[in-house]
Amino acid sequence: MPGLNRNEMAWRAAQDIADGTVVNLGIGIPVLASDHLPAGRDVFFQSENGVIGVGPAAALDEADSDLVDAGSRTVTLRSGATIVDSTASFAMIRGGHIDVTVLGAFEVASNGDFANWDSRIPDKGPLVGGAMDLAVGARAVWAIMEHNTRAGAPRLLERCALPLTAVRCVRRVFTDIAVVDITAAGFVVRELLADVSVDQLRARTGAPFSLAPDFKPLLVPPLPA
Amino acid sequence: MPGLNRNEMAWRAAQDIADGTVVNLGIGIPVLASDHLPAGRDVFFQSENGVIGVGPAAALDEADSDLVDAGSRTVTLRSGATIVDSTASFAMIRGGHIDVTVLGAFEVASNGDFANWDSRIPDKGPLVGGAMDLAVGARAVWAIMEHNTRAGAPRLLERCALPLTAVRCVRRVFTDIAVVDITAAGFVVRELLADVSVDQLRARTGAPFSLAPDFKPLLVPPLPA
Amino acid sequence: MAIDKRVASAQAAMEGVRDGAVVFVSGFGGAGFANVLIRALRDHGAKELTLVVNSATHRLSLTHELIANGQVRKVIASAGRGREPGLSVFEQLLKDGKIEFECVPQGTFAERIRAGGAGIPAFYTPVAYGTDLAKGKETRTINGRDCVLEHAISGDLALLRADIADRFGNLVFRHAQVNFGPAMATAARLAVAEVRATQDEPIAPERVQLSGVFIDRVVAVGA
Amino acid sequence: MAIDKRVASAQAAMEGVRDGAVVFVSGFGGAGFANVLIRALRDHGAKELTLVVNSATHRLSLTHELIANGQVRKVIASAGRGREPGLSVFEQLLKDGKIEFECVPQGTFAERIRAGGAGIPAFYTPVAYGTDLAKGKETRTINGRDCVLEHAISGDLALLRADIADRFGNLVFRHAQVNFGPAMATAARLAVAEVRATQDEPIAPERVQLSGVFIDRVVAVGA
Repeated sequence: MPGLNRNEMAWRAAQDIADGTVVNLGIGIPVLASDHLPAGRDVFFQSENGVIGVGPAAALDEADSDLVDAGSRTVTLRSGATIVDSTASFAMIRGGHIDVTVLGAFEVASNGDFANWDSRIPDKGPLVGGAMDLAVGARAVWAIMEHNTRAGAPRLLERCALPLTAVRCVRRVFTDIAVVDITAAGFVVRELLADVSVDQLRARTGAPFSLAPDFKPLLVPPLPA
Repeated sequence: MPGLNRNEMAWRAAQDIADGTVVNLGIGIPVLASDHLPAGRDVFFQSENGVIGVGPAAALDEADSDLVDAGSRTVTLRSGATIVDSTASFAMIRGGHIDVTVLGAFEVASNGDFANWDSRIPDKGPLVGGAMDLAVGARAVWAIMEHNTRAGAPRLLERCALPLTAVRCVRRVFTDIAVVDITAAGFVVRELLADVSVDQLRARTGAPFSLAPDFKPLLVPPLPA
Repeated sequence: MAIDKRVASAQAAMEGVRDGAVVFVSGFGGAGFANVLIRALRDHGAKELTLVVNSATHRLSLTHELIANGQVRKVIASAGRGREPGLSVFEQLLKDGKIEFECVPQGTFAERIRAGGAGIPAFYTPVAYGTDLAKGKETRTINGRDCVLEHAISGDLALLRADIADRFGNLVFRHAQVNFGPAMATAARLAVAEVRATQDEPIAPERVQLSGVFIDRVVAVGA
Repeated sequence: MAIDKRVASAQAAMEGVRDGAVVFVSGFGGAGFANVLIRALRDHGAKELTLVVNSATHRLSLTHELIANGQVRKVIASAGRGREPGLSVFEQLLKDGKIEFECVPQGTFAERIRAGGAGIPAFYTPVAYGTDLAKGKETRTINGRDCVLEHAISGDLALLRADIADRFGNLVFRHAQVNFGPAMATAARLAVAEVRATQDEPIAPERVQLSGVFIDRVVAVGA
């Protein structure tokens, strides 16, 4: 049963980004959200290496290795952009000046804990980057991840098994089959793909959940993967 | 017995400012030292409101109220100057990037404690400004003050009576009659006006002192007060 | 909707400011005082304010109008002394016990505000150790240096003066106008800048001194 | 004597660097890597270094040459993983227990370096609270937020890349080159910048991004 592809997940997250906000998009699927903002929403994308106002990726002939985002992509600047040093960039992040950060994740727990930095790949060195800072500093933290691992294990859990990135911070999760809020009462499913039943969802989720009062189908236009 | 006047005290302090250093001069007599640097010494004067490279005071017709130093004087910029915000300015100060600060003082103790911010003027409000930051942050702290109060009481003391600006930080004091170092062994007089005897100095000083091995007369060219 | 942080007047820029607000006022030595906004705050009339301002009573700042108007409960500053020979309004109120005053070393003042804007709840500094201004504060020796624990200052409103703003709220300051402005803007929930001029075109990225992310409202007030 | 911080070569810029030095290396994502200086440090040969660098093994940085050359005892970084499928030299040494590694969240990394240059011995931050990276660290709840105590990082040498330097050592960076450079320069006893070009004329005050007060040596290396 195929779920949403990467662009479709990013599209769904992008719909929830409010007009006039400052948003930080993590490496991987999250950064794709910038391509899918609804028309008319004027948003500043901040990248933790200090770019305030990341524009579209640079065309090949315009790529400038001095103008990169936190994912080392060569980018452009949007109108009104500026660039600050790393200290100032993380002061902005930690100080609550980022309205939303959208991050990739391995696991999210029903109390808002999440894990996205140490997947315990054998031998490979650790890499935390700015994830912990973003998770603690942004006013809202959203996660994007496949609902299940390749082996089929749930990623939405009562408690994370992998090393935590931050405690009690994730508010919303966009998976390939559902949109799930995290509330004081735990997971609340807001949207679910029409061809996935609630029972199927329960089988694929590692913690209890309730359905939102306005629970509805997860509708996303088909997009190229 | 008249001692050095304000410009003469500032001149003497200026002779000890090394070439290529970064120096912060306090309000009052210290700031006069910038007029008396020996020729050929290239010094950056930092002012704690963020001006790095204060030049001479602005001519009346060039005065710009947006270009002031920490004493609210309208100033010019020297070649190579820049201006930073107060946070960065005090990071520079606290972080040990100022080679020397020269500050006015009410009292200096033989252990390096000094008092220069609260003279207990009846009714007037307190004013600390950047004195505590400079005293703790600069690599060397020098004080300039009259050797005695108007009433004749000593200002060089075993222990300060007035509220402290900082503990154990003053290294050298320029008074109207002497140049005094502060060492682990207490006050060490390096220079003394020729017409002041060591006994007279002792009578006017509130703590024991020794004479430096290279003790010598305090020689200053006559300058207008 | 295209971001545009310009508002029509200083009065409009005060909308929503409430009694009891913690208000940052930038400016040092005659540079960067947001005097148009300060007067608008006086006219707005919010009371029981805590002012966070380098000098409680600088002669070139209109801060004293807020104090004289009875709107201020407490001042946090590095200077609380006027240059005039007698007592300033602030000093008279202080003497009469009618206003609170917290005296903070200027660098600690700046750093506490920065900390407020940077999400650092507290820090250790060697400044003020062993002095009256560290009385009652926790101390600790770190790597042989005696330090004082200082806490962040956050607030509700920041009043800044800058030279130019674009519609995104990006700011350029003239010379020493910058002083406490950037730190204060980051530490305040609502940051307002009065500027000589606003412009539609974005300020060039390398000329921006404070990102508009930190600024909520700008108002052009002329030179 | 007129201040002039320009030196003739990257080798000359390494004069006095000693074994055991704590070395900051700026750069992020391909922007601002001081690769000419890194190679000069390799040729200089100082050993037992502690590298303070955002990524231990970024593919566009020559940091790995210092590691491969056996000059590095310890790395403090937010990233210690290469993009290549196998193990980088650093990862192999780490696996073999032949190099020390301290993993620090990137913002805490930046703030600890800033603290080193700003005379703040330690600070509390909510970042990393409750995670493995806070293990063994003192914690405290401040205004309801759980925090970790973090200490400043100071060092002996900083290697920066910028665009232009004047003879005073004032720097202008291109775009995102700036990243960790300013903080690292302030935290190091000896700060060296490689730049595309140097100039006799001072950089205009409003264009300077890092004051030459923090820079000891600059060397022009071309684009």
